[in-house]
Amino acid sequence: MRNRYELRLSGSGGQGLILAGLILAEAAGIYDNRNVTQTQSYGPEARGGASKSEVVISESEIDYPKVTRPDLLLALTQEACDEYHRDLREDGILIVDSFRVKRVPSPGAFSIPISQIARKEVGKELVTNIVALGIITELTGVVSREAVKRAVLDRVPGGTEKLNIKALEVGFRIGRERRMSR
Amino acid sequence: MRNRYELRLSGSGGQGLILAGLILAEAAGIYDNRNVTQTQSYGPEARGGASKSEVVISESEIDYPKVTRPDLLLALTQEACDEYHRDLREDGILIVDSFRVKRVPSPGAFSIPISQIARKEVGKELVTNIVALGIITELTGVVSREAVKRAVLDRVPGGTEKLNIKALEVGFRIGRERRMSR
Amino acid sequence: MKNKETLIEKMHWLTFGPISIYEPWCKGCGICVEFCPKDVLILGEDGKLVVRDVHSCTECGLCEIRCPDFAIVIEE
Amino acid sequence: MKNKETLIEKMHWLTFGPISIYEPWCKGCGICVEFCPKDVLILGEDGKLVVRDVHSCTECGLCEIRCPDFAIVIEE
Amino acid sequence: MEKPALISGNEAVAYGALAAGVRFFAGYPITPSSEIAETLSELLPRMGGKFVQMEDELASMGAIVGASLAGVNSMTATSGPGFSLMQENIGFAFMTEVPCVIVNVQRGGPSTGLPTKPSQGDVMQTRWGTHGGCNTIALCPWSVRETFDLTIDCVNLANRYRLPVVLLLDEVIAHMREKVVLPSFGGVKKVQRKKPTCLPQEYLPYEITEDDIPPMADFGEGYRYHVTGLTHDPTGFPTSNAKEIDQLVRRLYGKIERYRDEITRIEEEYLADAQILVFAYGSVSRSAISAVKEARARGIKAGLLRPVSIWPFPDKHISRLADQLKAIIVAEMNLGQMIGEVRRASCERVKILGVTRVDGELITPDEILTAIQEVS
Amino acid sequence: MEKPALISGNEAVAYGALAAGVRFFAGYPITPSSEIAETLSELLPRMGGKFVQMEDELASMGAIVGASLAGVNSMTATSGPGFSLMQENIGFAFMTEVPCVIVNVQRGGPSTGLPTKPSQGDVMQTRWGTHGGCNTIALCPWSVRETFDLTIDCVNLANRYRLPVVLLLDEVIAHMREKVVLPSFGGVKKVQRKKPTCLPQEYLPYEITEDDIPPMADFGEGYRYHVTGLTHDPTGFPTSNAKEIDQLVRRLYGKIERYRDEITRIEEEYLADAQILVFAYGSVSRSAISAVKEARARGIKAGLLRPVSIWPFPDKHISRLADQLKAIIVAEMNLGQMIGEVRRASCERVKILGVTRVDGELITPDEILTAIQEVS
Amino acid sequence: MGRLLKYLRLDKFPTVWCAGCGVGIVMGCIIRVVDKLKVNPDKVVIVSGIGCSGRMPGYLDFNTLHTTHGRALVFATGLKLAKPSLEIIVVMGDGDALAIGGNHLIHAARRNVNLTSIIINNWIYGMTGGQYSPATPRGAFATTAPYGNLEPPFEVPELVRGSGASYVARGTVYHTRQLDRLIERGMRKEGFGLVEVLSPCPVGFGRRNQMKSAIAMMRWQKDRAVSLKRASKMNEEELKDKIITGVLFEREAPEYTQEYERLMSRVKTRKEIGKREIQTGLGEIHEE
Amino acid sequence: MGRLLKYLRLDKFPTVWCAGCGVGIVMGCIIRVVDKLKVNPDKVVIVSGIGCSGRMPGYLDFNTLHTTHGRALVFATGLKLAKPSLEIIVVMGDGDALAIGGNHLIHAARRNVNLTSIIINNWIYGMTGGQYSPATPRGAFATTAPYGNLEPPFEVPELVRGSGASYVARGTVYHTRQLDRLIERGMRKEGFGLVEVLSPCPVGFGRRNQMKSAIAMMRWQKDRAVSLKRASKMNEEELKDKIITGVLFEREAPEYTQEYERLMSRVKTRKEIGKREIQTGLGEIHEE
Ligand SMILES: Cc1ncc(C[n+]2csc(CCOP(=O)(O)OP(=O)(O)O)c2C)c(N)n1
Ligand SMILES: Cc1ncc(C[n+]2csc(CCOP(=O)(O)OP(=O)(O)O)c2C)c(N)n1
Ligand code: SF4
Ligand code: SF4
Ligand code: SF4
Ligand code: SF4
Ligand code: SF4
Ligand code: SF4
Ligand SMILES: [Mg+2]
Ligand SMILES: [Mg+2]
Repeated sequence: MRNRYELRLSGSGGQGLILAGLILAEAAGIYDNRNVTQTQSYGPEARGGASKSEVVISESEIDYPKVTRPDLLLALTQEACDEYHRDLREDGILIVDSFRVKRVPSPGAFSIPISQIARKEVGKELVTNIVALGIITELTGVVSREAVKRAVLDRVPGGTEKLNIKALEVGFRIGRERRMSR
Repeated sequence: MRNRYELRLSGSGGQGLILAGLILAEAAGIYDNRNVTQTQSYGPEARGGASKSEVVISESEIDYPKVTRPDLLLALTQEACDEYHRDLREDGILIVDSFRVKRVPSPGAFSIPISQIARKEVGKELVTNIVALGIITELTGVVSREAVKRAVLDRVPGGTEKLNIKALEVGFRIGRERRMSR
Repeated sequence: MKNKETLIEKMHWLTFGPISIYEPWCKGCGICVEFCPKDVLILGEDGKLVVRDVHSCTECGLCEIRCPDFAIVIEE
Repeated sequence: MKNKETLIEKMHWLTFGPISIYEPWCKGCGICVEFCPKDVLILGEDGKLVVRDVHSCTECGLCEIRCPDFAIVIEE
Repeated sequence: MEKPALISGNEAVAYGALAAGVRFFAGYPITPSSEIAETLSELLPRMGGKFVQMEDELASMGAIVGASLAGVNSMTATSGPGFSLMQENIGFAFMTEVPCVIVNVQRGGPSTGLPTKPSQGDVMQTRWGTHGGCNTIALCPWSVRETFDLTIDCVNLANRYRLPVVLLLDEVIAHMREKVVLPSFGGVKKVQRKKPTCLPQEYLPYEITEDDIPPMADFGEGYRYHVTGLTHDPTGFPTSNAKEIDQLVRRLYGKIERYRDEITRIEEEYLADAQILVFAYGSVSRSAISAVKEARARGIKAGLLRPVSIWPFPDKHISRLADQLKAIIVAEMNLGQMIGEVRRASCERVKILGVTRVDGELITPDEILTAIQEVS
Repeated sequence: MEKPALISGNEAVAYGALAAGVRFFAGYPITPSSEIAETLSELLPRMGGKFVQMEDELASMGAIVGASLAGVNSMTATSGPGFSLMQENIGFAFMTEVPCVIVNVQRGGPSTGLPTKPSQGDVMQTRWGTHGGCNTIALCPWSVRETFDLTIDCVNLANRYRLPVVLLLDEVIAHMREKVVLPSFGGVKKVQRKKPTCLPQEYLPYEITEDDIPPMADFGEGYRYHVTGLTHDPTGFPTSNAKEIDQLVRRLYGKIERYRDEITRIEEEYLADAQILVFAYGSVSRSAISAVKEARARGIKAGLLRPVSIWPFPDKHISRLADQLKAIIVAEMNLGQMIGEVRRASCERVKILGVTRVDGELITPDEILTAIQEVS
Repeated sequence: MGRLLKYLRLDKFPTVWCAGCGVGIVMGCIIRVVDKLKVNPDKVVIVSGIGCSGRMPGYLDFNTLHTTHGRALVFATGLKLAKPSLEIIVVMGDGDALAIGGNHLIHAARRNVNLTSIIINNWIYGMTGGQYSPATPRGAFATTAPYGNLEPPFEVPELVRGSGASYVARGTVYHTRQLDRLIERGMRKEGFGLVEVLSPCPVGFGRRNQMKSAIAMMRWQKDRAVSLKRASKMNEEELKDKIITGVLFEREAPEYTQEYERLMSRVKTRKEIGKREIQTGLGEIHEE
Repeated sequence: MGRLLKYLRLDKFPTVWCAGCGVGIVMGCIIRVVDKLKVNPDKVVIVSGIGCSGRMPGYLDFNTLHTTHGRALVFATGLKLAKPSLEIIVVMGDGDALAIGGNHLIHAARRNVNLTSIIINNWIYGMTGGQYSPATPRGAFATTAPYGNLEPPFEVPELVRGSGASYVARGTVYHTRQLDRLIERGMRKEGFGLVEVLSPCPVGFGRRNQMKSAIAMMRWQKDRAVSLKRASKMNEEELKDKIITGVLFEREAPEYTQEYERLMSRVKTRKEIGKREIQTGLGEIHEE
């Protein structure tokens, strides 16, 4: 892995991307003990609209905290995919929710029906973000599974731990499968 | 008369000094057709406290509009007299209301019981300012009696014209007497 | 705004009897479904409004006026 | 404020029976005069309060509490 | 008309406003500006205009923007504390390009300060008082007659550039009475707003035009459009597109820079051969000219530069003069505001000396003269 | 403690406030500052402190001044529009010398602008936003950890100098999460207010002291005194005596000038041999340092100067550096605010180039690098 | 398709509002009333402050003005005085109208300018993420009331009535037809009229307060709202926890712009010319 | 001489107020009540805004705070919350409290912080020279109402009651003893109490409105004021043009600072430690 690793999770408000970014950052920063910054950008005032959450993970101090050339882009909506895919590094990983993103810009992308998987295999579309986290963990290897798990437990609302761990594990599995099949 | 003539009318708020200054300025400026500025200074916000009204009359354009070395000082209260008499030019004229100003700083001052005259001879202490105007007109000669009269008529509240003209004429008379007696 | 008529024409309203729906605006809140006195409406797979039983519809118009997103029109 | 007692001592209150007046504070508004039920008070030449007829005073205290300028005290 | 009258600066503002076609005034009383409202409360209804006293200064500022959107020339007047309260809505007027005039009669500060005494403590606030980075036009008269003229100018500038414009008085000018001869109101030059000529459905309220000033329709005349304080695109609707935002903000800010020369009003006295320049504005320039004349009488080559348009700041003039001068004296009734601008513009190429006063008294000619002598 | 945590700048403000002993917060929600209030609404009551949501920002500012007079360290937080509304009462706190801290999380402007995006458009407003001519201390962090530290500094500076102090964030810093290790709150250095030692009847709340900072009694502890926003004498009562006014206003303003060196916090990186200086503050300095490192990697001698205390402005530092540099690049998310200050301080002795951005996006390292290359 | 679509700025749809947000329902009421009253859209102005509700003007094809937070009524006052022919509807959130804008609300009510105001009361600051507002019930949770709100809410109709308003009504988005009527009557009223609308914010309020969806919140409205007429027949016990809707207060009072017009004709024809004009030559001011 | 003089800052006398101004009479009431209730002067705070009435604190030997125009109540709220042991009296003019400060008035009333507020209602902006205020009667003359005021005034008790206040009273300076009692009861009340005092401004209001002197204005008060008790026995005809005084409204309601104290003890002893603290080590925040 390169010294500086940039991840951008994009979609629309309400898809839990800020939380996902935060968990990722916490996993990398607190549990994997790396340097990390997490930033975000969303629509009008505190709600609605297009949304992205960005995490920079690094072995050394992080100066510029934003993501310009992501190593990983997650796009949960077509709009987000269209807007951001161009920023992706040549060797970067693109993951799209194939249920919502129909026009996939690059053949190398991982097209995964994440939200459907969340609904069908976990039981709640709400946990799409956590499923995605699991997939990202496996496909990038930028954080450890253990760290992500602990960060999920820290951050999700009390009472939903089980559901979320399940979602995460489904994500791990899917991610692993896709990684293997490359 | 010198090119620039400075008058300061001082006392406390409510004694009508601003109006007096304004009439003087209007007399000199509009009816005697000179250059003139009138400024003032009073207490907190728009009411109460110590108060002064200043008029500069000049044949040429007036730059600095305030009075620094008055040619004439009218003091209707002891406080005003104490504060301002030092600014008076050596050859300046000091007029005090002897009913209120007991400690007169210079022997050459005109000590005149103006407010008492207003009350007794005109019938209203309220017109002290106009009586004073009459006196000033006579003692300084800096405006014409006619001009002052017209300005008084312009500026006093409707219905009080007669009273004020009477006050003015009492002032003219007193002023003339005092001038003569020098 | 230019050419409102053109814009309206371009919208693809789905019409079922008196009920017309404009899916792109439906956010799937379910208000129309919940408060339809005749249980005419349901939410579909994709979380959007679907007309289940147009024949029960009394054209009361409640779904139209309660839809926050102008996604239903009941023909008068 | 320093030495309030000294300040109070320095004030020259004029006392007439139960009525004490502090002239420097009186602004001559005439409120006390007007509303004294017994016509005890008048305004003097200089526009300040004067006790006209102390004997009629019932010590009702109305003048004291209505004086906006704290220029009257009625001894209790 | 053409008859001389003795009026105060505040009255001159009211007459100037009427002459310029102001037909809406909303205000909240505050010393030393209240006579403007008082005069207009009497005269506006007689001229078919509206006067309203609002519940506070925030409301006054909002109301004039509302009225202006209806196509009526609008004005408010206040002093420091009220000016502070108006800042948010001034920014709104700037962002939405709604012409209006704010008169600020400066009194002693900080805070409630010295309500009846003059100062020039709000000069920098006029430029920088609202959040988010706006730009400003502000004019600053030195006489009653000029107050009348500049009030008209303010209304015209506001209409010309679609901006809130500030008329910056100080207590001395506001309350001073001078003899003036006012022109016939009918003959006063009035700049009308640029109106749309297109069809309503083609109207872009924030169009990118060649002159950077979009045409402005009145509410109610058929051009139905949207006005928002959010960053917006040429159609007037909110945008978060970085390019459109950049374009908008730079245009708004840049309008004033672009027309800087057209806006700038400078008055120079005895400058041709001057070695010592007195830089002064508002009432202080009265003391300054007096000092300059006295200095000349004593053989010192002094001159006066008076920035009538105090914002935009006349950088170029100062910069040009810096090389030919021995010293600049900046006299102002604050602890050094415009002196910073003069410093920047002249860039240490010339000695600069400040004469300041913050005790509620007008700086005297003597104080300035002393400074002139010191540097001469 | 000493355990790492992932927190945002806004959370860091809340923790810093608690660590510094802030026990009163009054605020009104506004993006992007609301998390400060949210965090404190949860934690303050648990630490014996008070949180209150007021009806607006004017009220919030007034309430913290009231609470501070009772002897409690007080704070409010807002963003541009609310900051504009606080200006009058900030001036009051300045005039009456009541310590308090105002956090302004800058968002895109002008006006309502771009609520969820960063800008640095309020820098000049922080200095000049209130009427009447005040002076200001403002600190500006570039990281979450520094946000925690500077919040404590702000509280301490406010208490030390009896002033309202501004903590100036931008949306990036406020919402960015970083890993930090916070110190134990008990060990944090706290500056106490100077308290009177005299008898109540001898207490002068605005005494002219050797250090220019009058001792401050709390309301309710026996020192009955008067507080007013009018010009006042050492006893605290209104005065219109020119000399007393002059003394007061110059002392208030001068306090900051006098202690300038004590207040000023500057951070320099790679400056020793630098030929090109990047001047940047807040989040932009993160881009700047990145660009500087890249430039160094390319053999260009670049360095960074970061004014941690953005007001008072580090004139002296800039002026000193100007002679040894080839160029200064001022990078800021506005259309040129601190560049004016840099210009004044460096006075054309060095080439100055601005990198500005107002579209709601953080300036990138590349943009700054390009500028560095341009002038190198 | 949909006669009322013509009042919408179709190209701006779908709206920014969350699924089930009540603001859109109120918007529907407004266009139905404008349509029913046959007001010329060119004369209609919608003014709002800032908030989720404040976004409404952007979707309506009238003259629309999205002002600063809390100040909608003052901009509207200026507009109306300057051009009384405009038909002005002011849309505000509860924070907008009651917190930061409370002063303008009571003054607009007192001054009695002919404006129709609508407070979309969702009991929360929706736009900024769910902080409590002056309308949040005591004990309810919000991002700044993690332990339950300590402050009692305003009783909005009481407040506005106490300020001197000439028309005060309350409705809910659930009772949509009634709401149409309340707004219509407000618009017909010559003077300041206020309609308080209870409106669900499932995201900012519901979530934290055991009402997860807009449906739950509208069911709450259905259960709790009682019209004034029905309420008058209920006893105190029955009225407990109920919310009374309908026209709660109405009276006749001089309308400000009309009074002003009267003043103008009175003073314009005044014979005597004031002192001011003699001195300044302003006698000629009518010349233009 | 004069037991009550000790409450005054004697060296500041005579006051700035005009002859016959009612503000001084109200000041007398305040010190009598403080004296009667035996409040420790060191604990008393007088807070005012700006105006003639706003000058009162300068004359009273307590902790005194002369704030910005209209904002007295917010400073007072901060003070009270920060130090609930203070006894706070807030003195405001009608412009101060009702115009620029109207929002703070209704919110203080709603929030129900234990403050005693007094509005010295002289129907005018006295300090700035006699412009009309939101309390000026319709038709009255003022410097900004040269043709008579077009706006209806607030009915102050209605407004404050409608905002949720727990104590609302009205008195006049003429009825001085009653005023003492009304203020006393306000101070005894646990919660937000408001006393509106009708007070003559002969200079700013009287002069322009056929009441040349304070005496005339107080005579007006004598003739017009009717106590609530007496009023309840009068018919409508008799009540025409009358002004009702006394305690107009009172109710029991939770007081804010007490509620807050309760909250603090509730959350301090909470067993579970929030997520926030786990993450940040804030579990230790109590250490200091
Ligand atoms: C002066 C100012 N303060 C604060 C804000 C932030 N702000 C925007 S909307 C809002 C409140 C929204 O609540 P409400 O008015 O109830 O509208 P809703 O979103 O619930 O419809 C606030 C506090 C602002 N924009 N301006
Ligand atoms: C923000 C602000 N606006 C306006 C003023 C000017 N001002 C001072 S006192 C006052 C009104 C005084 O009226 P009121 O509150 O009724 O008090 P009174 O003088 O009648 O006792 C005004 C408008 C100010 N000081 N600050
Ligand atoms: S019109 Fe009435 S019956 Fe028909 S679908 Fe809508 S709500 Fe149901
Ligand atoms: S009410 Fe409207 S938005 Fe909601 S589900 Fe029905 S059609 Fe869709
Ligand atoms: S105490 Fe009563 S009777 Fe005696 S003077 Fe005073 S008012 Fe008159
Ligand atoms: S009431 Fe007081 S101030 Fe008025 S006349 Fe009587 S003693 Fe003098
Ligand atoms: S946050 Fe609440 S008020 Fe705002 S759009 Fe969502 S549901 Fe509506
Ligand atoms: S102007 Fe009126 S309120 Fe002010 S002191 Fe004079 S009488 Fe009192
Ligand atoms: Mg709301
Ligand atoms: Mg008043």
